[in-house]
This record gives sequence, structure tokens and C-alpha cells, in this order.
Amino acid sequence: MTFTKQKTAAEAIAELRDGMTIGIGGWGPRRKPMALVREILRSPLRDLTIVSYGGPDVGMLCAAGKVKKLIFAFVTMDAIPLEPYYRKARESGTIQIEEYDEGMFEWGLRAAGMRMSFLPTRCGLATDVLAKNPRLKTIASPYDDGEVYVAMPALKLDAALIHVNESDKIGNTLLRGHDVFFDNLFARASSHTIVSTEVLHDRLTVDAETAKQNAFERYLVQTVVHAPCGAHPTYLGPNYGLDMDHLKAYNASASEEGGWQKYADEFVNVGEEAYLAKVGGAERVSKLKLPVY
Amino acid sequence: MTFTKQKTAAEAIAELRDGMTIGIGGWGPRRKPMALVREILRSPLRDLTIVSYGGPDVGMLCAAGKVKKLIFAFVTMDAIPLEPYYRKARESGTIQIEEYDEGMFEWGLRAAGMRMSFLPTRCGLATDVLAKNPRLKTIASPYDDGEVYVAMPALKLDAALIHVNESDKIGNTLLRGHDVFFDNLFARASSHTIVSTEVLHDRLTVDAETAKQNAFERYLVQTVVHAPCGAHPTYLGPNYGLDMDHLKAYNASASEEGGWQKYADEFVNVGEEAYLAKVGGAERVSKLKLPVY
Amino acid sequence: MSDATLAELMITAASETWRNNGELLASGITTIPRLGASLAKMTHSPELLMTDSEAYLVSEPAPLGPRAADYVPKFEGYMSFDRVFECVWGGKRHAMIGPTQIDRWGQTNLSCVGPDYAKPKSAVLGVRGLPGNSINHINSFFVPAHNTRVFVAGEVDMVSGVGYKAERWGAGMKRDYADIRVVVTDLCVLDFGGPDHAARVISLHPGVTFEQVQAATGFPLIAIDNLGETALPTAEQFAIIRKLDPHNMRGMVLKGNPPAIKAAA
Amino acid sequence: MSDATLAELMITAASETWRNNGELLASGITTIPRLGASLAKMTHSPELLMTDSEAYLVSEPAPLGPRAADYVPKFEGYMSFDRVFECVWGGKRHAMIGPTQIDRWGQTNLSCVGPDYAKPKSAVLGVRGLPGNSINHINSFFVPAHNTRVFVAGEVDMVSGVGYKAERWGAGMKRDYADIRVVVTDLCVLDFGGPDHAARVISLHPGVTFEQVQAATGFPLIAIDNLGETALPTAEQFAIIRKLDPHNMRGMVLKGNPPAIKAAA
Repeated sequence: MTFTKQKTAAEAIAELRDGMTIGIGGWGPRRKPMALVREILRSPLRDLTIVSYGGPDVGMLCAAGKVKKLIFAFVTMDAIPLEPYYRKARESGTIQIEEYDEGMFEWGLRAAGMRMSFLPTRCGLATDVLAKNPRLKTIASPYDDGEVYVAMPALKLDAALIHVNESDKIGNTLLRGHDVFFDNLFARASSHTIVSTEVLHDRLTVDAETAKQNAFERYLVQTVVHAPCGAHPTYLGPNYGLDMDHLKAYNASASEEGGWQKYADEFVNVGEEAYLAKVGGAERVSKLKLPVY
Repeated sequence: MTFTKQKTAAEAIAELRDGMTIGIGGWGPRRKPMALVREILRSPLRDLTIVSYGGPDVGMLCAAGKVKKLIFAFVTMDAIPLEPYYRKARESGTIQIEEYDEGMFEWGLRAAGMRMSFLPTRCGLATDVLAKNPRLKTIASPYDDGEVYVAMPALKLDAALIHVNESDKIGNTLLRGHDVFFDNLFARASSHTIVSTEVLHDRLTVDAETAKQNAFERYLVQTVVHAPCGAHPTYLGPNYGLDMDHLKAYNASASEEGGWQKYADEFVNVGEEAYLAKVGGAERVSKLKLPVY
Repeated sequence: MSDATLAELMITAASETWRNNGELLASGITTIPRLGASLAKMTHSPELLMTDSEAYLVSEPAPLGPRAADYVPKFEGYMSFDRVFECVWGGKRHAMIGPTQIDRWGQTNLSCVGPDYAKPKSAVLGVRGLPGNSINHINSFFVPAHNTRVFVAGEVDMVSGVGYKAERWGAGMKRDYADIRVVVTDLCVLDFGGPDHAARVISLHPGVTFEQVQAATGFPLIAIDNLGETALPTAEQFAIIRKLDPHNMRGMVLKGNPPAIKAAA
Repeated sequence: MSDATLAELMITAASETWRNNGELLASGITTIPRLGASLAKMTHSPELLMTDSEAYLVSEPAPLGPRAADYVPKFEGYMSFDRVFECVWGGKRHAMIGPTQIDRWGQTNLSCVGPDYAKPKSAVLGVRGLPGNSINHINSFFVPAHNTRVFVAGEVDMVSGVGYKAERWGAGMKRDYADIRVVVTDLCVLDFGGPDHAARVISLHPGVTFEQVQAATGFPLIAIDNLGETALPTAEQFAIIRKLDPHNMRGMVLKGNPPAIKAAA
């Protein structure tokens, strides 16, 4: 096949538009497509609705003022439980929020992937997830039980960003870590999925066991970006662990006056090549120890 | 841990009761728990409701008059597309049926595993699946779209029968084939899961990659039966393929007067040990070629 | 290739329905549809996704039947059955199967035949995935023996796949994703592109007349303007078909394995 | 072990809540709950399922913190996050987490603190899995600093986990699966087993009085009949705790790592 989906990160992010609803794969500080997130930080994009099992992706986008609305269940960096820039944005009331149970969130992505308007769930009933969200409605079983569920609305995405261990140029991807999380559902829920990849192949041909690491079909992938160390400073199993030193410095920057601007000037605005050099290069990243939970 | 869930097939089947709703894992002629099915054939059990992506399991249970009702999407033996004893039962009107789309069927199992009364789906609308099933109701989205879906009712199982490649005595199982099919959902949908296993370990301790072949948690398994060649004559990847000679003979028996009784006398009523000897023993079974689809 | 068989002509015709579909899963079930999808991927539409008919996505269609000992399928991804359902529900598929009955509304039956659903004259497979496929993604069909038992006069006995019969669709049911493309038979290629989705003959196999097709069909057909002949496979297509089906399983599908060009009656 | 620390006492108390649960997933989140669940599995309840806190089921609880180079976790199964949700929805789990606020109805908050949800005084994690956990399976809680900011006078600021407040439950909502067991704090063990699910102190840590607990709690408490002391870890339990936590991470949870037996004030 001669067609290719390969683009640079800048070209890929240039496909996005102000006001879009953008899903971000990974979980907390695990396998986040940070190279793509940094490219958004460098772009003029604004007024985004971000849909994420949030980690520093959400924090940075909040810090840079890119977020109009956050659809989420949590934001955390695990070892640093509270994400400082998310907290600032949330506490200043400058972002709109839609807060869901982790499982409801999955259910919303799944509904979108099935092109359905909602899926019912018990999760969220009798809590403020329901009471504080005017968008949410309930639905009663049409059978004798008559049980009332939350009708979790589809979380339809204009775009999804996902970082994978390996991909080829037409969007066949492999996730080699212990857990796919919900990246497959982000891809299904989205009409435009941008994959960044640690390793880029021309064309994947693998054995059967390896093929099982393919978590979503290539027709779900519109764009492939080659981004080695592209999940840094988050954890990409089995390639590299969290960069705790970096996350600590990032976390500390939030306590300084103008801290975000300093962080952005040092690590983001310099471009991805300089970023990687500043964090110690691929050699140091590849040696970051895998976390023990 | 000292507790064990190991029982003989006869003990395991003795736990079942007349009139129960019993789910059977596998798909068509693939990974069917045939040793357990044969044990039901040998038992006095009757009036069963069988829930199955049907193959010869359904055919044999129909032939033996065990089936009061069949909940299904198809019955087939792949290379022999039409299952002869299912056809006889269906055409004679002696079994009740509830017929679902393959995906609806999955959805019904999933609803049961979530302890929900239903899940909505578009599948089945505008067909006789809906029109000929008085049990089925529709449900409208409570959101602006107002779309009408089928409310697929939960397929709750009193028991599930599943054949696995490996298990330990407390119900940790491995499915080593190319596809789990929906065995995980059968286990979740059931309040009592009986697993038969090709290989029985005292206690499983495996590496991470192998652990991913564990498709459902051991708390879902109540009983473990050691049944080498227990999927014969169906396909158990990667251990052995279909026994086409046996399935052809089985298929042909349906065209003979008293054919089922002859088949049962020769292969079923003699007991499992004699069964295995008659089909050539473990040595022949292990050499049955894996199918090429 | 004027010495092509009718099966080869049908394969070539089937392959055309996957042209310009974009990137989606092409599922041809049973010999001729599968070879049609494979031929499409090997020629005009390499972007199609295809499985090994078991659980994996392959970048090169797997040949039919027993394979050389050193044959290694070219796996590029995974497509277990639960993934197939997700694919179906997401709409990224074009399947071709052979139903037992088809009616004037494009409705199909794979479940059972006869007026009494509780005690049918003939039990077939069951509805399988037809209800979900037909309402969610593109579908085409294959009919190896075009006659009035398949193309029935009234409604199919058990509507397994949805069609264009308005009375079947209640208020609020979403019809937008249902999309029936073609029916490839041993006489012609049909679609449902006439007024109000009426069935149309869009090409006749060599030597077949419209009248013959109409006589073998239980409901009225329309001929498209300038109704022409179904194209014979080219030499390139023929070579690919032979490679994909080295054991000539395609030669066993139609009774007597007739030639593509029907001898004058 | 009269020289046990308060953290060790709390671990031992936490472990009791998993006794006689049957075969289900024991999820202790953060150091003390995790050690409590691990201790339960290593002593009275070996049938419990437990993960490596990442993605696998282990037959032996994994120790906390950095491990010896030759440590190999004993994997017995798989428990990716999507499987955890399926487990939750199926109800086969007993989790213990540390919420930010708890109220008299057993409702919990992990989302944000302050009267204005749109502009909270303090943003915490978000509701995480609390809504789903609390309505589907058994839950217990852990409070490292028992005070009126945690045990609030009114309702928690953002109800993340369900409780027994009737007004929160609309008609037709299924309450049957919600089941709050205990709250292990640095002062006592509580449950919601009083009349109409009122909060009760079921044991006091050594040297703590009921009045002290009540003063640190924003809502009225009941003492159970014959209110006794929380049991100190036995020598066997202590040895297991040390093995499960070789780097003494439990010593960093409570300010000053106080002893189990509170010195007289």
C-alpha cells in the first residue's frame, strides 16, 4: 500500500480547530501522548473541551489556558496525588467541568464508539455527579423491574490523541504495556484519531501473539506522528518509567510566581527536540525505572 | 490456600437442577465444553433453557430431549453449516426459542454480568427478532435525539459451562486460543460457573504475558473439572482441531432411523473414558489438525 | 478472459462492490464473496481491512484451503469476535453473505423457511449477525442459484436483516446507517436503487436476458438504462483469483461449474 | 505487641473488615488499607483476590516499595482497569479508600471542598470510582486524621460516594448493593450500624475515649454496647506486616508515627 498517514506533530495538531472536543488516552501519569499535548501548548488552539482520565496532560493544558471545559473523573499524577495546575484552574472557577465516575466515563466513550446517544448505568445515582450535572438524565427499565438508571450520554470526540509503543505508517498500532486502559475506546469514540508512536515502522507484520497487542483497528487512525519519548514525563511500559524528578520540578513550578511561564519557556516553547535534550535525551529517558505500584 | 473447587464431571453436573437456564461457552464448533455436555446427556436433567452460540452442544442436547427452550443467534458446525439435530428439534416445533442477533446476545450476557435488567442496542430493530419476540421491548433515549433502541434483556444464567486450556484447583484459568469468544461474559452472567479444563494445575503461577490469558476472575468459578480432550469433537486452539470424521459420522447419524440412540449408545452412555478410547485416545485427538479458515 | 467460469465472473463482480469504500473491514463470507473481497484488496482497494477469517487482521488476503507448510499469514492486527461487533456497531464494515431469502424491500432471511415460525418447514442457521450488520453498516449479498425460492414474491419468512419496508420501521428508529449495495447472483447483479428502493438489474451476465432474470425473481425488477454485461475478469484478475484459490474451491460453488459466457439456449 | 505503632494497629483493624467476605477482590488503596487487605489475605482470608496494584492478580500480596532484584510477583490472573470496572459492576469487591470528607449518612467526598462547586475552596482528585464503587459493592474507609473537617457536621460538599440519606435516592433507584462496612481512623473504628444507619463507634484505640472521638466528629455518634478496645496486632500479624512493608512506609502515614497505645493526656 502506498498511502501513508504519517505527519509531523505540528502538521497533526494543525488539523485541530478551536472549540473542539479532544479526548486524551492514557490514565493519570501513564502513557499520556505528551509530545502531542506539548504541540497543542505551542499552537494557537483555544477553547478546547478536554476528555481525559487526567494527569499532567490536563494540568498543562489548564496552565496554558487552553481548556474551556474539562470532562473527567479525576486528575492525578499518582506519586504526586494532586495535580497543581488542574487545582488552580478548578479553584479559580475558570474552567467549566463535567465530572463523571470512572466507569461512567468509560461507558460514555463506549456509547460514542457504538454511535449511540447514551448507555444506562447504576453508577452516579444518589450522588452529586447526577445532582450537579444538568445535562444528565435518568431512564427507567421498560421491564417489570422498572429500575431507574443514569442515562450516560455518549462522549463523542472531535479528535483523540493516543501514544502507542509501535505503529506503522498506515495506523496499525501495538500497545505493549500491562494495560490498554481505555485507549481503544478513545479511538472508537473519535472521528479523528492522532496516534503518536515511540517506534515507527513502514508496515507492521507480526506474529499472532504480538498481533493481540493491536488494540484498535487502523481505520480508526487518521494520523500517525513519530514521537520517540513522546509520553515523557509519564510512564510508558515497558519502554520507560515516570520521570519523578521532572514531575517534581513541574509540580514545584506551580508554587512559584510565573512558574508556568518559566516551565513553558524552558521545556515547551523551545520545541520538541530541545525538550528531549533538556530532559536528558533518549538515553536518559530509556533508563527511567519502571514504577513499582 | 487449601480450599479446592475440583469435582468430577458427574459431581459437577449433579449440582444442576431441572429447569435451569444454562449458558454454554465457545462458538459453533469451537471450544465447546463437550465433556460437560456429555455428562448432562448422561444425567436425568430435563427442561433446560440453553443459552449458546450454538454448535454440536446444542444439537446433542436437543437430540437427547434435554432442551425446553433455546436462546440463540445460530447453530452451526462451520464446515457442516447446518446442525442436523437442532434442525430436527426446531422443525418439529418441540423446543421454544428466543432468537437474537449475535451482538444482542453478547449485550444480554453483558447486562447480566453488570446485574442490570437490560442494555439498549440498535440491533434487532425493524426485523422479526423484535416482531416475533413478545418478551422484547424498546426504549427511547431521554435526550434530544429521542432515538428508539431495543432494550435487550439481561441473559441471566443459573449456570455456565466453559472449557479452558488450563486451570488450577481454585479456578484461575487460561484461555490460550486466538479468541476468548464470549466465555468471560458467560462466566460473569452466571451465578454458578463450571469450568472443565484440558490441563489441571494445583495452583497457577505464571508470568505477566501468560497472565493476560486469564479471561475471567476465579471468584466467578465455582467448580473445576479435569477433562482432557474435553472439547472434542470441537476445536480447542492451540491444543487440537475439529474432529471432522467424528462430526461427519454424528451428522450422518441424524439421517438414520434411531440414529441418535445409536450415537448415544456408542459414544455417550459408555462414559467419558470409553468415549475417549473410542475416538482414538488423547494421542489421536492431540494430532487433529488445527483448522484453516 | 473469455474462458472464465461463471464463479470467476461472480468473484470479479463481487470485488467491484468494495471499490471506493474507503478504509473499512471487508468481510466476504463463504468462497465467492471472500474471493471477491480479497480480489478487491489485491487490486483497486488495498486500503481495505481483512481478517484471516479467524481472529487476526492480515495485510495480504489469506489463500483458501490447505496451505504450503511455509505459508505465514501477514498479521497486522487483531480482530476477535468482540472486536468484530464493535466494528459493526461503529459502522466500519462492508459484508457480503449468502442469505436464504431476499425480498423486494432488500430484507433478508437466514433463520428459517416456512409460514410458521414456531414450526418452520426448514430451519437454517438462525439470524446470526444479520440484524446488527444490516442496521449498522454496508451490506451486499451473494446468491449462487437465482430463483423464486430465494427472491420471494412476498416478504421473507423471517426478517433477519433489515430492508427498506417502511412499515417495519417504528417512530424514532434510526435507518440512516442501513445501506444495501448489491446482490451478485449467478444471472446478474442487482441493487435497490430504483424509485422508492425498487430492485434493479444493473448488469446481466453474458448470455443472460433480462426476461430470464425476471422469470427467476418473485418480484418486479427494473432494468437500468443502457443495461450492459457484467465484465469478465481481466487476465490480471484471473491470475490473482488463481493465486488466492489454489485448490479451485470456487469451482465447487456452482452446480457443474459453468462457464461465464452462458451458451445460447 | 504492646510496642506496636498506631499505624500497625490501624492495619490490623483494617484487615478485620475483609474477614468472612468470601471470594472477592480486596482493594486497599494507599499504604494502610493496602497493608490491611494484604494482612487479611496472609492470615484469616487466603481466598481473597488481590492485584499487584497495576494490572495483575497475585496469589501472594506484593510488598510495598522497592523490591529485591530477584523478587518475582506471583501472578495468577489478569485485572486490567476495564476488568476492574466489570468487577465493580458485578459487585465482587470490597474496597477501602481514604475520602476527604465523610458525613453522618456515610456519604463520602473525594472531589472538592467548599460550598461553591463551580469555584471550590479546594480541588481534590475528582470523584474517581466512588460513585460506581459505592452503589455496587462493599466499601470501607480509612481516615488518618480524625477531625471535624473530615467528619463534617452537615452533608459532604460534593457527594461522590452514595450513603444512607433517603432524600438522595429517587424512586426506582436500586440501593440493595450499597454496603458500607467500617471506617478505620486514628482514634477508633466506626460503622453505620445504629438505628436508621446512625454512625456507631465499635472500638476505641487504646487510650482514646468516646468523648474524644465525639469531639472530633461533626455529627452525633453512638457507642455500641460493651464498647471495647481495638485489638493490638499479634506477634504473627506484626511479623507479616513487617514482611509486607520492609521499608516501613507505614511509619510515614501518621504524623510523628505515634505508638498504638496513646499516652495519657
